[in-house]
Amino acid sequence: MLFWQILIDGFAISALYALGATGFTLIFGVTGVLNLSHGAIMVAAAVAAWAAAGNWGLGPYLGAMFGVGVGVLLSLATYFLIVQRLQRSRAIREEEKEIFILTATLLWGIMIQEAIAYLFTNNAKTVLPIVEGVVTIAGVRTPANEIFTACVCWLAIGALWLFVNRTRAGKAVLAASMNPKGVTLLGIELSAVYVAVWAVYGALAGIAGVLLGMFLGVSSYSAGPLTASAFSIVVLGGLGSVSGSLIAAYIVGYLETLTAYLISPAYRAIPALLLLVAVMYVRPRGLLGRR
Amino acid sequence: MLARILKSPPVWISLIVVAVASTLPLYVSGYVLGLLTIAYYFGVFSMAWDLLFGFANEVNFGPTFLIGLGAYTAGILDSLYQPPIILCIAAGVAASVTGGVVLALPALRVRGPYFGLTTLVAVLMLQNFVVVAAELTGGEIGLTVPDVISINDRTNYWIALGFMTVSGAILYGLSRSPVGLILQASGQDAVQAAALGFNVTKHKLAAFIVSAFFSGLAGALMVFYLGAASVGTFIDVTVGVQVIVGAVLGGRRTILGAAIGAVFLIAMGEALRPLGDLSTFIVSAIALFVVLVFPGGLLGMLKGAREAT
Amino acid sequence: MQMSCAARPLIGAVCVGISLAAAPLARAEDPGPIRIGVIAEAQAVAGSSIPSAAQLAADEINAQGGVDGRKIEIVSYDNHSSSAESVRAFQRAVSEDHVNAVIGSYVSEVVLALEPWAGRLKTVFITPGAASDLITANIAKDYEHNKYTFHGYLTSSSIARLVCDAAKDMLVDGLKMKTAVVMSEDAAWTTPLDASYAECLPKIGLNVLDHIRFSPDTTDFTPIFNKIEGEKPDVIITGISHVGVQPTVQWKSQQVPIPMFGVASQATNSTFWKDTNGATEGVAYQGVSGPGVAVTPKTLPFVDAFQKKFGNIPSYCGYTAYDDVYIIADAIHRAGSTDSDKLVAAMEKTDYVGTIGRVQFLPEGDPHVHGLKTGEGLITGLFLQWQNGKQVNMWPSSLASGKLQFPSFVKTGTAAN
Amino acid sequence: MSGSEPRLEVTGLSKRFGGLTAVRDVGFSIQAGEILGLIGPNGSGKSTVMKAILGVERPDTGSVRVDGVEVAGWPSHRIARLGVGMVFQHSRPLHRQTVLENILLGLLPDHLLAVLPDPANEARARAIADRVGLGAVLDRRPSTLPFADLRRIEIAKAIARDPKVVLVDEPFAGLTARETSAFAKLIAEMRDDGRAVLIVDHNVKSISALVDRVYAMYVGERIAEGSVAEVMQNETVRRVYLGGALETAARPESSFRDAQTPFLEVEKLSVFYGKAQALEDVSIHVHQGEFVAIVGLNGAGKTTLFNAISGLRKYGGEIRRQGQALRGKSAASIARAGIVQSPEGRELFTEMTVRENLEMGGGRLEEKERAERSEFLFDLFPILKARARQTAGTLSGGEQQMLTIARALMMKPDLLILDEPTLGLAPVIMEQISKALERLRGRTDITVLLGEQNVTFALPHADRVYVLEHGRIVWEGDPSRFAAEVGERYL
Repeated sequence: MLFWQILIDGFAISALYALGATGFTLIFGVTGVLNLSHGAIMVAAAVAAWAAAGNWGLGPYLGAMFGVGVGVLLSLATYFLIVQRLQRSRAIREEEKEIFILTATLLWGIMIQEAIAYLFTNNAKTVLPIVEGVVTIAGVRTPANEIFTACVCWLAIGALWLFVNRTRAGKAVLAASMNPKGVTLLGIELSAVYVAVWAVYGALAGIAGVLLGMFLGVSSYSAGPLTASAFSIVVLGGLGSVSGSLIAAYIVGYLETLTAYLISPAYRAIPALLLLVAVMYVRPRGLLGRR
Repeated sequence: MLARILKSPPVWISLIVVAVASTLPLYVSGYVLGLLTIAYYFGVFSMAWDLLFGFANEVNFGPTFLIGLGAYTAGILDSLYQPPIILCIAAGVAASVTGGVVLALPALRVRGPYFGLTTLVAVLMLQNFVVVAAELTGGEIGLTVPDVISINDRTNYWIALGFMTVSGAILYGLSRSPVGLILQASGQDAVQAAALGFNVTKHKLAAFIVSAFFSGLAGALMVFYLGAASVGTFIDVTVGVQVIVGAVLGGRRTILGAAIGAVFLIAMGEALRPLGDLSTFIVSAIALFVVLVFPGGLLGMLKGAREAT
Repeated sequence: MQMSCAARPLIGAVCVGISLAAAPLARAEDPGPIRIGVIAEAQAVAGSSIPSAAQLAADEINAQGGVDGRKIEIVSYDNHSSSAESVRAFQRAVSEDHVNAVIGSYVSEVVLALEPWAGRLKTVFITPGAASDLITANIAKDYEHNKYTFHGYLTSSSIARLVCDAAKDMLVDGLKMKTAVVMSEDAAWTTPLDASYAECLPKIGLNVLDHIRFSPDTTDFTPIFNKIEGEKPDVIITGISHVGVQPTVQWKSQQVPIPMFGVASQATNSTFWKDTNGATEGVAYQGVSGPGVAVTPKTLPFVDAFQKKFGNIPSYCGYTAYDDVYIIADAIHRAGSTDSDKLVAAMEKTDYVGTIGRVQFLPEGDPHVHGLKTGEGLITGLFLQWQNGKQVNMWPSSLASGKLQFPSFVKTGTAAN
Repeated sequence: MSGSEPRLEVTGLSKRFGGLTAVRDVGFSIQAGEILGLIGPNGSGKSTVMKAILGVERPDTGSVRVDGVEVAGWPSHRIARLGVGMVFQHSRPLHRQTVLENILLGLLPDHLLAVLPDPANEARARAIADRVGLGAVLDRRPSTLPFADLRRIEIAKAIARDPKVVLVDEPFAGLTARETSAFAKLIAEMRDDGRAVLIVDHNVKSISALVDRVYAMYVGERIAEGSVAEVMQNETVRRVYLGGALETAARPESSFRDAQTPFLEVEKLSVFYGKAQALEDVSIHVHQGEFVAIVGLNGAGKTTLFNAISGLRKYGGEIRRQGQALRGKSAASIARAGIVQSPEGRELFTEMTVRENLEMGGGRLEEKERAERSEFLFDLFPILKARARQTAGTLSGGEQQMLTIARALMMKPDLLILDEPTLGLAPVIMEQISKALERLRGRTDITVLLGEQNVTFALPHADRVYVLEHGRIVWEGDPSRFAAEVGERYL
C-alpha cells in the first residue's frame, strides 16, 4: 500500500520536475544560458491560467492555453530584451557575459514575480483543474488530476523528443547545441534556431507552470524555489543533458517523496540537496554531463 | 604606490563622502540613520563579494551562505549563553571563515556555472538547516537576540559607518596592493600566473578567507543591530541577489563601487516604499536597466562621463 | 494606506499622495493629530485587512470629532512579511513619523521581533492577529521592559482551548468521534497551540493518534494526507495560517475522507472560496467573528461599513485591528495624554465591547499578562464552516445559524457506527 | 663548477591523451647561453613538450631536469620559482593596470603578506621596461598599446623573474618584419645573459638566424636534430615540409571560361584583431572549376581570409561572388549561396552519427537527391560508409577530417573552401584525402580554394598557388615554380 502510494505520488511529482527542468536544460544546452527567471515564468503562466480560467471565465481549457501562451511570450521577451542584448554587447568582455546574463535574468525574474504579487496579491492560487475526481490504482486513491499531470508532462517531453530527433528544425537545434559554428557553416541561421528554442522553452515552462498550478497550486513566492529546484535537478543530471535531467528529476522526486513519507514532510528537501552537494564534489559534471 | 593610491580620485572622493556621512546624525532623522545603518552593512557584503568576483574571478552566488553563518552563529551563541557580544561576533566570524574555506574547496576544482551552483546549493543547505534545527535557530520563526549593541540610532549609525569605512579601506587597499595584483593575475589566467611562480591555489584560498571574514563580521554586527535574525534577512537567496546586484550595479572590480551600489539599492528601496509592493519591482527594473545599458555600473558611468569630457 | 491601494492600481497614486502629504501636515497644528502606525503584510490575505480596518475605525472616530478634539491619523507600512522590514518600519514610525502607538502584524515571528523594540523605543504596540503565547510570556518575564506590548488577539493556547470546547460539543457529543490527528504548520504560534491541543483534546475524549508538523513552505500535501489517512482518525484538527489554499485544495482533489476542523486563518477570508475554486466546501474553522454573526451589536455594522468601503469582507485581524484603534483611542482619552507610560496604565484598565466581544487585558502577574481575557461574557470565539460559498456559523449554539455538513467524499461518524 | 651540466635536460619524455600519443620518447638538453629551436608542424606535439617542461601537463614517463633538479610532475609555480620562465604567444595582460604594474607583477614575491609595494621593484621594473622597449609607455593601459608592445610585456614579465631557462612560444607570430628583428634581438640578449632558451615554432626558416641548434618533431616524435643547416638538409624534414619531387596537374589560368569576371574575387582585403592586423590588402581570385591553393604558415592569415569570405569576420575591402558583393550577407546565407567551408576546426556534431552529420549537410536537398549524394560521398570516402552508424566524436582525426569535407560537399557547393585539411594527420591519411580530392577533381568540375601550410599536400592539386605571409600575399604563380622560388621558406 505505502509502496504503491510512494510509487504513484513520486511518479507524478517527478514528471512535473522533469518537465520543468527539461526546458531549463534545453536552453542551457543550446544557447548556454542559465535562465534564472525560469521559476517566475512558470508562476506567471500558472497565475495567468488561473486568472483566465477563473476570473475572466474562459474555462479550464482556454485558461490553460492562455497560461502557456503567456509563458511563451515571457520567454521570448527574456531572450529579446535581455539575453540577446547582453550576448551582442561589446561593452562586456566575453568571460563576463555569464555573470551578467545570470544577474539580469535574476532581476527580470524578480520583476515578473513582483508584478504578479502586485496585480494578484501573493496568496497561493490553484488553477481550475481540467479533470476532477479520483481513481483508485493498486488500492491507492489517486486524484485524476495527478494522473493527468503526469500524462501531460510525458506527452510534452515526448513531443520535445520527436521535435528534436524527427524534424529538421529540431535536428538543427540539436546540432546547434553541439556546435553553433558548424550549423552556421551549413547555411542555417543561428538566430532563427535560438528564437525557436526560446519559444519551445517558453511552451515547456508554461505547461509545467500551469500543471503545477492545477496540481499543487502556486504563489509568487514559489518563483525562487522553482528556479532553484530546476537548477539543482539540471546540475545533478549534468548541464545541457536532457536525458540527464529526466533521470535526475526522478531521483530527486522519489527521494523527496520517500523522505516525506518515511521520515517527515519537514525534511523533504534535504536528502536531495545532500545528494547534490555530494555530486558537486565527486563528479561536478553531473550524472550525464558532457561539458 | 601608496602615494598614488591616495592621489587616485575614488579614494579622496570617498574620504570626503565618509566625512560628510559621519556628520549626518547631526541633522538627519533617526529613521534615515537606521536605514543607512543597514545599507552600510550591505555595502560591506557587496565589497566582500566583489573581492571574490572582481579579483579572484570566482562567481559566488552564495554570499548569504557566509553572511548567514556569521549572523546565526553569533545570534545563537548570544541567545543560548549571553556571553559578551564581542565573543559572539568573534564566533560568528570564525564560523563564516570556516565556511569560506569549505566553499573554496570546490571553487578550486570546478569552473564556471558549476562553482556558481555549488555556492547556491550551499545557501539552500544552510536555509534548510536553519528551518529544520528550529529549536536552535528559531527556524522559520526567526531568532530573537536578547542583546543589542546599542539602541541609540546615532551610535549604531556610527558603528556601521566606521565599520564600512575600515572594511572598505582594507579591501580596497588589498585590491590595489601587490597581493591584489597577484590575485587578479590568478583570476584572469591561472596558467600564466603559475608560470610566474605564483601559487594560485594559495592566493584564491586567501581571497575566500578574507571575503568570508568581512561577510561574517558584517553579518554578526547586523544581528546585534537588528536584535533579530531570520532567514529572510540574512540567508534567503534574494538577499544574496541584492548583494550581487549591489556590486554589479555600483561597478564590479572596483570594491568602492560595490558599497555605492548596495547603499543606492537600499536607499532606492526605501525612497520608493510609498509605492508599496511596487517598490521592489521598480528597484529591480532600475538595476536591470543599469546592467543592460551601463555594464560598467555607476562608477563606470562616472568614469565614462569623465573620459567623455 | 498604500496597501489598501495596492489592491487597486487606479487610485494607488491618490493614496500615495495622501500618505506623503500627511507628514508635513501633521507638524502644522498643535497638539496635532494622534498618529497610529500600522505595520502589516499588505500582500497576504489576512494582513491586507489590517490597515483598511484601522483606517475605517479612524475615519469613524474622526467623523465624531476625534479624541478630545484630536483627529486620529493612520500611518501604514508594508513589511513584506519580513521581520527586518518590520523592525525598520517600526523605527521609522517612532523616530520619523512620531506615532503614539503601533498596531502591527498578524505574524507571530514579526511581532516577536518587534516586541523588544516596543520596549526599547517605549512605544505602545498591539498586535491584532499574532497568536504565539511567547508574546505575553515575554511580558510576564520582563514586565518593566516589555509592558508596552499588548496582545490584541487570542493566544494560541486559548485558541486551542476554544477549538476543544467546540469539538467537544460538535464532534464528540454530536458525531461521536473518538480519534484525531493534529496537523499544524511549523511556526511560532503553533508551538503553544499544539501543546494545548495535546493537553485538551484527550480531555474532551478525542484520542490524538498522531501529530504532524510541516514546514510552512510545503507545497505538496499528498504524503501528509496519505499518512493521516493511513492512521484512520475521525477528524483532522488543523493549525494553519501561513498556508491554507494548497492543503485545502489538495484535501478536496485527493478526496481525503476525513473532515478538517480547527484553526485555518486563511479560511476566515471571504476570497478563500475563489482562491480554492470552492475546494474549501466543508472546511470548519475557529474564528472570533463571521459574516452575519452578531457577536456583539458592533460586529455587523463594522462588516457592512468595511464591505462598503473596500469591497470585500474583513479577515479575522480586520475585526481586531478595528477594535484596537478604538481601544487605543479610548485609552488615550482616559489617560488624557499620549505619554507611553500613562497610555500603558490606561490600556491595562481597558474594558471595551468591540466587534469580537468584550475586551479586557489580563493583569500584571498573570502568565499571559496583556493577553485577552476569554470565556463567557468576554470573548468566546465562534466556529464556522464553508457551506456552498458562504461562511456559516455553527457554534456556540446561541449564535449558530446552521449545522455541520461535510462534502460527500468525507466519511464522518464511521467510528461511531 | 659544472659548466658542462645542461641548464635544461629532457629525456625520454612521453605523454598520452586518452587514445593518442602526443609525445613519444622526446629528449634534448640546452646549455646556459644556448638557444634551441623546437620545430614541427601543427599536431607534432611540440607544445605538449613545452607544457610538460612548464608543469602544465604532467608527463607520463621521462624526466625534466633544471640544473640537474628533477621537476617532472611538479606544480607549475614551483618549477617557475626554480628558474623556468615562459613567454606566452597570446598575451593576456591585466587590463585595468598600467604597463608598469603588469611588469611589476613579474617581480612580486609569492607571499600573502606582500601588501606594501617595494620601491626597489619599481626601479627594476622600469629598467626591464627600458630594456624591452616599453620605457615610453610605462603608464599606459595595455588596451591602448599596439600588438607588438603587448608581446613585449610578456617578455618583460618573463625576464623579470631572471629565469635560468626561458621557453618562447612562436615569438614572431603576427609581427611585422621590422618587429620580428627587434624581437630576435631581445631573445638573443636572453642568451647573452647566459640563459638557456627554448624557442618553439613551426619551421626552421623563421628562427634560423637565431637558434644554435634545432630539434625537429613530427607526429609526436623526433625526426631530426642538429645545426640549422643540417636540419634543413635532412631528408625527412624536407619530405615533411616540402614533399618529394612535384608532378603537378596545373591548368593555365586562361583555360577557364570566366576569365574576365572570376567566380570569386577578393580585393584589397584587410582584417584586424583588435590591435593586430591579420590581413593587409589581400587580393586573390578563383575561377569556376579552378583549384587554387593558398600556402602559408600558421598565423599567416589563411583562416582569417576564409572566415572573411564565409562572412564570419568583419573586413575592409571587397569580396565578390560572380560580381555580386558579399558584404552584409549573413554567414549562413553565403553558405546557402554555395560558398561552403570545410573549417580548420572541423566543427563536427560530435554526438551525432556520421550519417546524421551528412544529413545535416544535405538538409536542404530532396530525400532522393540526398540519398544519391551521400552514396556518392560514401564512395569517395569508403571508410565513412563503414562508420556510418558511429558518432562523429568516436572517429579518428583522419576520419573526422574526411567527414568534415564530405559534410561540406553534401551542400553541393559551387566553391569548396578547404582550411588545413591535413592538420596533424599522419602521412597515410593525407595520402587518402589527397586521392579523394584527385577523384573529386576528375569527376566533377568543382571549384576549390585550399589553405595549407603543408606544401607537399597542396601543390599536386593546385592550378595556381598564392603564398600568404604575415597577412600579405607575397607570391603568386604556377606550382611548378614554387619549390625553386619560395620553397626554402617552408622548411
